[in-house]
Formats: sequence, C-alpha cells, structure tokens
Amino acid sequence: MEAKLPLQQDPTPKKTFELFQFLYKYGTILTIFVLVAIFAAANPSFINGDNVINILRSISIVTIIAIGITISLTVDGFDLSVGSVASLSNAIVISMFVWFSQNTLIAVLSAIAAALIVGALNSLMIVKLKIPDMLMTLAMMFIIQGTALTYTKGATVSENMILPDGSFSTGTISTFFAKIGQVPWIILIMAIAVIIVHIFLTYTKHGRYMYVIGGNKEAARLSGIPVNRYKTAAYLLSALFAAIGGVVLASRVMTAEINAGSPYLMDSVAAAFIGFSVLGAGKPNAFGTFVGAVLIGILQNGLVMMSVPYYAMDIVKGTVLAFALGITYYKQKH
Amino acid sequence: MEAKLPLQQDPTPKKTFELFQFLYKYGTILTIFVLVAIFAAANPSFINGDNVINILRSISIVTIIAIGITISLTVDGFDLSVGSVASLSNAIVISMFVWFSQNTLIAVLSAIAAALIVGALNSLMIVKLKIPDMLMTLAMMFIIQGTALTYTKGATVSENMILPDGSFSTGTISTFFAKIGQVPWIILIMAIAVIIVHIFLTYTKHGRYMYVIGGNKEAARLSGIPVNRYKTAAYLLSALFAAIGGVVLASRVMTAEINAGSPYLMDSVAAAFIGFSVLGAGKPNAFGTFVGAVLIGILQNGLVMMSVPYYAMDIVKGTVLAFALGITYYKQKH
Amino acid sequence: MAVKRLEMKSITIDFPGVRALNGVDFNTATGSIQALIGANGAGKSTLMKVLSGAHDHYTGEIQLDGESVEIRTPADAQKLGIQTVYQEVDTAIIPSLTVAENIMLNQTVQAMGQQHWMNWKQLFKKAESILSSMNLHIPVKKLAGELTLAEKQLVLIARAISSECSFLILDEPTAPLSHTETSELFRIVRDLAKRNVGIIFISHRMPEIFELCDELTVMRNGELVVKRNIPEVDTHQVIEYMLGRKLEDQFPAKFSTFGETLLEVEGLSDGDKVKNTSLHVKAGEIVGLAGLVGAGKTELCKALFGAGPTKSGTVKLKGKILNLTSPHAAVKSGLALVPEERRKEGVLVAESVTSNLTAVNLKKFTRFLSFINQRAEKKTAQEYIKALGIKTSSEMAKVENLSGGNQQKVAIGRWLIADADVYIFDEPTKGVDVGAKRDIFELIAQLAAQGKGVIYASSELSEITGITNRVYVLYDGEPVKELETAVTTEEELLFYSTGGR
Amino acid sequence: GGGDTKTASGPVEGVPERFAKGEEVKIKVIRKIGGDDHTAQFLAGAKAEGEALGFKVDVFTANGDTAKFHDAINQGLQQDYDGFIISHGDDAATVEDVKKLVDNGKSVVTFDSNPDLAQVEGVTLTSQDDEALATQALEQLVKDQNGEANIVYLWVDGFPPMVRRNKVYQETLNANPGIKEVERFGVAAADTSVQTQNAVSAMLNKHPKGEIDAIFATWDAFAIGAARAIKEAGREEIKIYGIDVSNADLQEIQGEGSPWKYTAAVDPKLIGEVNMRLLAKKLAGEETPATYDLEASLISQEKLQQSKNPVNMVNLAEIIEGWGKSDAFLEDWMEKLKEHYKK
Ligand SMILES: Nc1ncnc2c1ncn2[C@@H]1O[C@H](COP(=O)(O)OP(=O)(O)OP(=O)(O)O)[C@@H](O)[C@H]1O
Ligand SMILES: Nc1ncnc2c1ncn2[C@@H]1O[C@H](COP(=O)(O)OP(=O)(O)OP(=O)(O)O)[C@@H](O)[C@H]1O
Ligand SMILES: [Mg+2]
Ligand SMILES: [Mg+2]
Repeated sequence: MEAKLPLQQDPTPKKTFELFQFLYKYGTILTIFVLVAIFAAANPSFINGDNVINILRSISIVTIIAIGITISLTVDGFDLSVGSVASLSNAIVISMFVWFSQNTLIAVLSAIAAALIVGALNSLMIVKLKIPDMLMTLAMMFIIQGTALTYTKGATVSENMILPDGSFSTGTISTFFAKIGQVPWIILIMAIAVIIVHIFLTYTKHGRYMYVIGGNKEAARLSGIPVNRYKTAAYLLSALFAAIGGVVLASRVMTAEINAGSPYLMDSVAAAFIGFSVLGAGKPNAFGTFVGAVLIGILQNGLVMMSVPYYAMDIVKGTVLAFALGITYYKQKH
Repeated sequence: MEAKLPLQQDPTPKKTFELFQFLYKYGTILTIFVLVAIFAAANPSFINGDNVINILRSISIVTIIAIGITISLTVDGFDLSVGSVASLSNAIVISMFVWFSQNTLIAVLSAIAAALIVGALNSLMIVKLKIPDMLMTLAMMFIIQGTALTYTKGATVSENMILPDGSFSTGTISTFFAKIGQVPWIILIMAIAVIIVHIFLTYTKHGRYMYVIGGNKEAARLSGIPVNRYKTAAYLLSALFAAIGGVVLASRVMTAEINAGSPYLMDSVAAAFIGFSVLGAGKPNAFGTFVGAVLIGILQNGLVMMSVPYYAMDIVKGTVLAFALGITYYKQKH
Repeated sequence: MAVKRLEMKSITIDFPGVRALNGVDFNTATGSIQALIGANGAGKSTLMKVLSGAHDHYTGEIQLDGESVEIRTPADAQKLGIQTVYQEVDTAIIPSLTVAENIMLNQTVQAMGQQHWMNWKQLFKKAESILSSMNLHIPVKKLAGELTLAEKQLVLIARAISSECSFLILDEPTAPLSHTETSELFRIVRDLAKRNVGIIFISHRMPEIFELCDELTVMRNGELVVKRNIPEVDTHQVIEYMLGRKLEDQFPAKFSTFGETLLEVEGLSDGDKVKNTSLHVKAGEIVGLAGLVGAGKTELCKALFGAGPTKSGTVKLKGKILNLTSPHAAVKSGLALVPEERRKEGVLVAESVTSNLTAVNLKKFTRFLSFINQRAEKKTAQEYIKALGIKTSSEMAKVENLSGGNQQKVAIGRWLIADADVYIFDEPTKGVDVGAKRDIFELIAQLAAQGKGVIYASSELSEITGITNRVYVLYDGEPVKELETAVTTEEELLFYSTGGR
Repeated sequence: GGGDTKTASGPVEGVPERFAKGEEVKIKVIRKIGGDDHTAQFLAGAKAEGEALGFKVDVFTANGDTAKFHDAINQGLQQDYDGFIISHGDDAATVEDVKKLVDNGKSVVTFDSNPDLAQVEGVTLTSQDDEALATQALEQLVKDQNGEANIVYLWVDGFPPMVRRNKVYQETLNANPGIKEVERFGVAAADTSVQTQNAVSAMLNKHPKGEIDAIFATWDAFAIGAARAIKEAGREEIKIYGIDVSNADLQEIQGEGSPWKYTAAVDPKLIGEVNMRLLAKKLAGEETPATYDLEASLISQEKLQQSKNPVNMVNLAEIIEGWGKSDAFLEDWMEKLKEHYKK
C-alpha cells in the first residue's frame, strides 16, 4: 500500500499568512529601517559616519551584557544579576588600579574572577537546590549590589580619591586600559562577543546542547546531555559577559560609581527578548540580541537628536518597543 | 548474585522526606521567626508594639502592589508595569487636589481610572496580539513612566507649587485623604486587600478559574473557560492594586515625586515569589505574598535597628532571601 | 549473531503514596519482539523507564547476558545499547528545534565524542535519509513544534532508530499513528528484529500485538502476571490475564431509535484544513468521523467546538444558529469536547481530580457571590470517581500522577457533570486499556441512550464500526462519504479514507 | 540644521556681534542625575533664561546613567550646538568629553562636576557652595543645642557635593565634642525619601524619647523622609537641620508641627539661570572666570511660618533676602536681548 499520506501534500500556503510570516521574521529589522529613515529625514546628520559610530558605541555595553542574558536564556534560565555583576566588576577593576596600583592584566582578571564566583554561586543554587532562576538571580542581585557597595564603602572610586584615612589614593589607571572603552576598541569588543557567541551557539555541539536543554529539559536529560553541567556553564558565561561589560564600562568612565551597571539590566533584557524573533529564529540568539540592541540604540540616539523632551522619551521608546513586539507576535494569532 | 544496591539499604527515606516537606511548607515562616528572635535578642525594642506597627506600615504599600502582581501571576502572566502605574496614580491623585482642587473621591477615582486604562491596554496587547506578558508590560512600564513624567513635566507635584505660567497652585490636599496613609488606615487597607484577594482566589469560582488558566491555558480554554476575559480581568486587577498602592503612597508622602512607585517593583516581585511556597501552596497566593512582604519588612527594619551600614544591608537582605529560597526549594531535589 | 539476554530482577519502585512496581521480574532477548501489556496504571511505562535510566530510585537488579549492569541515568542505558521511545510525546520532543535536530539528538549527544563542531549539512542529510528509509516526507528544517502529534511521534521513532542499538523500547508508539503509518512502523520493527535487535513493544491494541510480537509479558497492579509465547494464547486469555477477570463483549448494544435532529452543520470551513463540511446528528445517535491521521478530524472537532477559526458555514443546534466564537460560547450552547491531546488539552495536569471534574461546570457548585461549595464539590467528585472507576489515591490527588487511561476517564467525566446536548469525542480511547475502553464505550452508549447526540472521531476503524450508528469518512479535510454503519465494513471505510471514490 | 530665521529675530542694537544679526543660537543642557526636583528646577531655570535670550535650548538628563550621559555629549558634538551646559559630570571621562567639545570650538559651562574642569581652558566650573551650605546648617544646629546633642546623620557617600558636605560635618564634630553621632543612614535610590522614612522610624523606635536631639540631613530627600517619620512617631522634639530646598520641602517645613527647622540652600533655578548667562558671555567672547560659587542662604521654619501666604520657591524671595535673585553675570546687553525677544 503506497497511498500518500495527506500530510505529505503541501497545501497551498496562504498569502496573508506569508505576509505575517515575513513580518515576524523581518519585523524588527523593518522597524529599524523605518526609524533610520524617519530620523535621517528629520536630521541628515543622523546617518553620518560619526553618529553611526556614536550609536554603536552607545549600544556596545548593553549588547555585551545582553549577550550574557541571551546565553542564560538558551538554557531556559534568566539571569537578573548581570547588572549588579557589571557594577561589581567595574568597581573591582578600577580599585585594582587606584587602590592597589596593579597592572591591567591583574585588574581585569580580578574583575572576571569575582564575576565567575557569582556565576558559580548562582548555578550552584539553581542547579543543586532547584531555586527558580529569576528568584535566585534576584536575590543574588541584592547580594552583589551590597557587596559592591561595601567594597567601595558607598563611595565613587576614582584616581586621586580621598581614602578613609584621609590620604589620597596614588594608583593610576593605565592608558592601555583606557583604550578599551574608546572607539574602535569598544565596538570591536562588542562585535567579537556577538560573533563568537553566535558561532558558539550555532555551530558547536555545546551551543546546540544548550538549545536542547532550553527547548525541553526532560528530553535533554533523557538523551544523556549533562544538563546541570551546561546550566552551570550558561550562568558562568552570563556572569563572564556581564563582567566584560563592567570592565568596558569602567574603561569608558574611568571611575567606579555605585550601581553603575544596574541601568543596563532593563535595556539588555529588552534587547535579548526583541532578538527572539529576528530572522524568525524563535529562540534566544546572539545576532538577534545585537539587532535588538541596535533598535534600542537608534531610538535613543534619534530621540535625543530630535530634541524630544527627556521626559517624553520613555513614552516613545516604550511605544516603539510595543510596536515592534506587536508586529512580531501578531503572526502567532494566525 | 544478590548484591544489594546502595539505595536499597536506606531504611528511613520517609523521615527525611517529611522534614523537607515540612521545611518547604514552613521555611519562610520559620525564617521570619528566626529573624524576629535574632533581632529581638539584639534589641528588645524590636518587638514592642510601636515597632511592629512601623514594620506593618513600611510593608503596606509593597504588599498592596505585590497582591496585584500575585493576581497577574495566577493566570501565568507577569505584570512589570505595576511600579510605573503606582507612580502615575500617585501623580494623578496629588495633581487632582493641587492643580484642579478636586475632592477626595474624584481624585482617587481619576487615579484608578487611569490605572484601569493601562490595565486594559496591557491586556488588549497581551490577549489579542499575543505579545508575551513580560515584554509587553516592560514596554508599558516605559510608556507609563514617560506619561507620568510628561504629565508632571518632570517636577514634584506638591501644594503651593509654581505652575508653568508662573502662578501658584492653590488646591489643597484634603485632610481626609491624608488619613489614608496613616496608621491605622494604611495597615487596614493592606489587611483588607490581602483578605479579600485571598478569599477571592481560594473560595470563588473566578479565583479557581484563574489558577486553572495559569496551570494550562489551552486545557482551560477547551473546558469552556473564557480565558481571555479572565486574563483581561487579571491585568485590570493588577493595575487596580498598583493604583491603590500609588494612592496610599500619595497619602503617605503628600507629594508626587517622579517615578515614586518604581522602587516598589523589585520588592513586590520578591514578596510575590517568596509567597509561592508559603504553607506549601506551590502557586501564587495572597497570604503567601503578605508573608513574603513581612519577611522583607522585618529584615529591613531589623537591620536598621542593628545599625548595619546601609551599604551592607542589601547583602543581608539578599542572603536571607536566598536562604529562605534555599530552604523552600531544597525539597524539590527529593 | 549472538543473542543477548536482558533480565530485570525483582524491580521495586515507590512514588509518594504509591508502589508503582513491586518485585517485577522481566526478561527478553535480542532478535525477538516482546509485547508488554497490562491495564492502565499496571506499571508498564514505569518498568521501561527503569530500564532506560529515567528513574534512578528503584531497587532490584538488571543483568545483561548474566552480568549485572548499573543503569541509573539515560546515558547508562544508551551506552548499553538500550534506546527508548517514551509514551508521552511531549516529554521527548523539542518543539523549538528543527525536525533534523530532533532526529539526530542522540547522535549529537552520544556519538560526537571529542568533536566540538556541528556539521549541519551532514546532519540534515542523515536525518533526511533516516526519514526516507521510513518512507516519510517530513521537511527536516521545519520546527518540531509545528508538527502534528503523529508526525512528532514518527520523529521520535526516527530518533530511536537513528543509532545502532541492541534493545529498542517502544511505549505505545502506535497510539497516535494511523493504519498506514503503523504498518510502516511494523515493517521497520521486523527489519530491526531480523538484524538482532530486541524490541519491547507496548500497546493496548490487541490485534497489533498478535500481528507483530513473538512473546508477551502481562502486568497487573505493578506486578508480573505471566510470560507466554504468542502462539500459545488468544485475545480472550490475554485480556483475562490483564484484568484478572473475563471481559464481556467489547462494544455495548446499539440503540436505533433516534429523536429529532440536534446538530446541523452546513458548509463549514475554517479557511485551512476543514473544507465545506456538512453533517447532522440526531438525538440518541452516535455519529462517527473516520479518516486517516491528518485527514482533519481534530480540526473539524475543534471547529465545531469554536476552538478553531471558522471562515464560513453555519452550525445549528436544535434549530438555533450558534455563534461559535470560542469554546466558552460552545459550552454555553450545550456542546462538549473531549480533545485528542489529553495532557495538553484535555485535563489540568497540575490540578486535583476534583477540580478537574468540576472545572467545566463549576457554576453548579457555586453559591452567593460565586463562592464555591467545596463540600458539594467533593461529594460529586467522589461519586464520579466511583462511577467511572477512576484509579486514584484520593479525590485531591493531582491528575499528573494518574496513569494515561485514568486521566482520560477524568477528561470524559468532567463533561458528564456539565450535562451538554452534543458530545464530541476526539480519539477518546487513545492509550486506554481494554477494560477502561469498555467503560468508555459504555459511557458513550449511555449518553446516546439519554438522548444526547454524540460525534465520535477515530482513526481506529474497528471502533468506528463497533460503536457508531452512522459514519462520515473524511479525506483531506472534507467528508467524502456518508455510510450507515450497519451496512458497511472496515474495508469499505478504509477504501474511502485513502481517497477512493 | 539651522538657517531658517524666526519671526522674532533680526538685527538687534547694542549687543555683542554674535547675537546682533539674530542668527540662531543652539544650546544643549546635559545633566547626569535626574528624577529629583533639583534637576527639574535647574533645567527649567536654564531653559527659561536661554529662551529669554533668544536661544534654542534642548535639555537632557541621563537619569544617573553615566555612559548615557557621555553618549549624549558625544552626540551633541555631532550636531550644530553652539554651547553646552554640563551638570554633575563628576567622572574623569567628563573632562575628556569637555576637552573634545572645547577643541571643536564649543563653549562650555559646567555645574557640580569634576574639579579638574576648572583647569580646562575656557571652561567655567560653577558649584553650589557646599561648604557654606553645610556650615550654615551645622552652625545653627550647634547654636540651638548649645553644643551638646545626640544626633542622627543622614548622608550618602559617592557624590562630590556629599564628600564636601561630609568634610564640614567631620570638622564640626571635631570642634564640638558635645555633639555625638548616634546613628547614620543614607541611600541614593529612586525612593530615597520613603526608605529614609522607614529607616528613621526604626531608629526612633530603637532610641526612646530623649536619646536623639537632632538630625542633620545632607540632602532634602533625607530631610523630608525624616520629617515624615518623626511626625508619624509623634517625636517632634527632634529637630531637623537640612540642606537643599524645593516646593515640596517648603510645604513640609511650613506644615504644622513640622520638625524640620532649618534648611540651607541655593535656588536651583537660579543656578540654571546663572549657568546660562555665563554661557552667553562665552559665546559673546567676553571674559569669564574659571570657577564660580553660588551663594547659599539659610531658610528657617520660623520665618516661613510668619508669612501670611503659603511660601513657595518664587515668593520665598519675599522672606529670605536675596533668594532667587542674583545679577551675577547679568550684562546690559542681555537685558536688551531679552527685551528684543519678548513676545
Ligand atoms: N512520577 C510519578 N509520580 C507518582 N506516581 C507515578 C509516577 N509515575 C507513575 N506513577 C504511578 O505508577 C503507576 C504505574 O504507572 P505507569 O505509567 O507505569 O502505567 P502504565 O502501565 O504505563 O499505564 P498506561 O497504559 O495508562 O500508560 C500509576 O499508578 C501511576 O499513578
Ligand atoms: N500543532 C499543529 N501545528 C501545525 N499544523 C498542525 C498542527 N496540528 C495539526 N496540523 C495540521 O493539520 C493537519 C491535520 O492533522 P490532525 O492531526 O488534526 O488530523 P486528524 O484527522 O485529527 O488526525 P488524528 O486525530 O488521527 O491525528 C495536519 O496535516 C497538519 O498539517
Ligand atoms: Mg504507560
Ligand atoms: Mg486528530
């Protein structure tokens, strides 16, 4: 009996469906193009090279941190502690220079080591005690915020700061380190982070395992994937990228202010989530996250350029975000 | 060959299991008792009546807002916009008095009406366009924050403030309204909110339906439950409670500072999540949320009383939160 | 080819409140097809989960060729060459990944060794060749979440046979499959057995067991009952082993006096799968919807229930035109649907049996201000648990801890409380043991006897001929033939189902 | 970009050449911190003064996000702004940014920013006189308490003005051994006042009546929270000495039985205005100082309560001498410009 099964016959796909399919895939990118067109029409200097560099620079820290969140999302986790980890590593790297007169390598490595400890703690509690990700990383956020504050005694760390004993700090921040936060390095670091993580997630077996875990944890376990090991790796990586974000931030501002990293949390979360749908991926992915960050960056820059009153900026930002989401998710109604 | 496998030799698996079952149910409450004992030992005035009232007063706004989040959680949603809705209703209620010389009823109703519009928008986008809750309410958070800022032009609204045209506002805040934010009313309002929502969720058909929807949306739909109507109701209720929180806040501070409500988001989320496990409910519930808020409030108050430096407070807060979570979720390993 | 022997000795496993397996001995060998049967909740799936490493807290011993082996994780089992297709499709499919990745999952996990880079081209090619060796044409780049249940099941079977193995466990693989797909699967299974693979095959469909298997092991209440060679037993005997008693006729007697027309459907289309469907159901009548998997039975049932989009056409109940915009509206008008995908759609797995049973008609148990009368609720739940023979530790037990057949009884029971006019059943006996099946048929017949209209969708032709009064055969989303059951045969139904005219 | 001439523009007599032809002047005000009343008033002051002078003024606050603050400066550089007012750029990177602005021929005035900015050629660094603010409030405290008091210190580290205020506080403690600090608290968050309110409530409970005499609040958000807590606890014997003022603060101070007795402040609107005038002088090519401190005044509850009308930031001038008015850097030609652009 060789009767073809009905499901093998490709039914004629519908026009409307294809339109939404298209919008789903390209909605975010389309929104970006529309925004660029509007802003450039309003002010041609929006698309000159310097401003493009401005935009890329302004999104680089958000992107790097969002890449970390993306990795935590691939295993169906969610790391809310990244903002505070960025603050912590910012504080550590600057203090290593200023308080302890260390060189760049030691300063950066200390910051990353501290972040990895946080990542290890997160994953220990999540993997071993089965505390839900959001809750655990929320608690961790408080802990790290407090630790960073205690470490700096609530003060801004900078060159020549007054120490508690009344003397001045004498350490200086190396000029080499200062380069990291400047164009073109800051943009290069972001690009490398995006590309490496994209390749890692798409073309290595480890990346695929993470997606398998995120897609169906039970199935991953039953197929023999060491789920806990990969979850741990995901939280370590997300802490690592948060630390890199914090180091780049440190180099950009050359001081360590309290909670400097926390404003990046919201934007990073938004970037990672917007990235879900880019090119129809339907799951967290590095390239999509970058596109999400670009969308946010363009919006921010364009609105400042158009002198939208600062208090109305959030309205526009939120509305465009909602609009992009609307286009993106409308298809699922169909 | 009759070599016994290691697991066979465990003669008392029941006992340990029951201990964890117990800890799962009573972990949070136990943590509260331990904290109270520690703080009271360190400083007996911790448990005098005035301080208990202090604590209840300090958690009342968090609790009211967290109750709203709890409702959104029951239908498997998540309303991130509650903080900004509280800010908005705070701004509206004060401005109604100060700018427009309205009476208490109109002022409060306007604030609530505005919040309900937000809730309606949220649910429209979530229910109709199927935008994921977290994303939509995140976008909405930005929009409302911007709207509140634009409405107040970025200034604090208070009696006798200077208006943009240079004249003074002449409206006064009614003394009746001022009562809302004072003991005992503020505590009573919280208690009533907790009790009503607890009864609503546990003993009425509608509450049951919300939990059913939260458990399995598709199955609920095919059972003939009007899922969209209940989801809409949940977002309206969560906005309503956020608005009540904002109104109480307004009465407590008698001014409308910009973004006054946003700090309540994190604590409320924490309270609602801690509440999941209280008494082994395993799902969002009003009483648990209240207990979660009490835990946070006790911690905050006790630490100040013990003169813990403010910058270390977050560490302790986060650690105790993690500890409560650890106790609570450890059982799921078993 | 050396025959390997697999022995499980006095396997015992406890879950909170239940002892699911009690000292079970089970053995089989490569090259043979071993049937494992038993009523719902007998412990078949649990035993196989022990063997595949999904449960690690059992006691007892597993031996391979007389040597004791340690199986505590899925990786242990796979290293010993034991592959599994689990009963619950949703626990094994990864909806967010492509079909190819789903098929090649075990390969990517077990066979890559020190290799770190994915070879996408080869992965797609291999997946495609596995599918075509199974005579399947599912696009390998499609996301698995977009497949039908049957396609998902086929993908999982493809996954299990994608790597070399010495034992293959198939836990009710045919439940969501149609006749054609089932015979294709049997061909593959026989082929594997010839190549010295040991097959453990679980099914509630007796004819399949007798067609395919060499030996059979029967379980009851978490214990082993008997192990026999297939030629030594007949269906009646097996059923007696399973139930511990004799079973009367599988299908209840049919009534043939119908009332006026209850449901009338005219030119219904959903703009996609359901095309130009017209049908009617009289009071007291059981109307079958026959058709192969993918013929659109589920879509039609959902469209009738307002759960799918409707583009055109009218649905009349007792002469009144219904506005079927949502299941809510359908329930209010007097329709009931027992959906096909039980765990996903039919029951609320995280809720108690009580709240499942009362969910669709909670109004009956509410008082002033919608307060629930919990005492009345509990009483009714207990009544129905007894009436339907639902096997559960208490009425407060969570439905996810019930066995498949008992979940299905809960799914049906809730609608009985709701008291509708027309009942739509979509494959209600899928994965249900013969005893429970008999109960379900009895229930359906009772409904009809009470003057309700019943629509019964199934791809099992024996059921269609056994229980219905009249049948519509669906092909490619359209009813192509209406037949009186009394004057038709399974062969005729199959003829129209496969597109014959 | 500019080019289009406004109706009000055209030749103006007797003003510096830069403004004589009515060419558009575009100013950007960028402030790092935000979300408080001080910000709103500062920005309003700068914007109003600039627009009165016929400038186009855009304002931006980064709400405490340092990198966003720098992004805004860099972006402004790309656009055709003539001058910048930079507020609260306390990190080293601000110095680099400002140097870049100056190198590109932009005029820059800064407020409460990195002290190194005073060294940048052509840039004026303005500050509130934090030493004076702290000194005025603390001297009053010492005087009222006769040098003997248990006090609560509300202060947060990490901001240059706070560091300067703390220095005065430490000196005062050293000079007056009778003043004892019993508790301290301080957070800089979005809900500082409510957190302070809760924290002070707890402190009042810990220290019964008689154990606390006064509170020194280095920021009005602290003072307002403390005032509410004291009223709630009915412990009005405790007096608050604060720094900074806003409408809401004046409201609180005037309230019946308010414990907030004194606050030392500079009019934030005036700061914005003076900054704008300094920038105008720079654009005109006139001489400007490298640093400028705005004068502080001490506002007392007693005086406010004597007033028949409710007092707010505008009519405060009627009660506090010199409040809200300063003719610092106000040139004749500015009056002319204002006259010209008046509607
Ligand atoms: N994870 C679990 N937790 C609690 N009880 C369980 C669990 N898994 C199985 N059980 C119980 O063990 C018993 C055997 O279930 P099992 O799924 O093995 O039956 P089955 O023979 O496969 O039935 P079916 O034919 O319906 O699939 C049932 O009573 C079931 O409720
Ligand atoms: N979840 C789904 N996602 C995408 N398409 C689907 C889905 N479910 C069904 N379809 C489409 O609908 C068609 C009909 O499938 P369906 O399983 O409903 O048929 P059926 O006649 O009910 O068969 P059976 O009930 O025996 O499985 C399929 O060929 C498929 O293209
Ligand atoms: Mg089973
Ligand atoms: Mg079907």
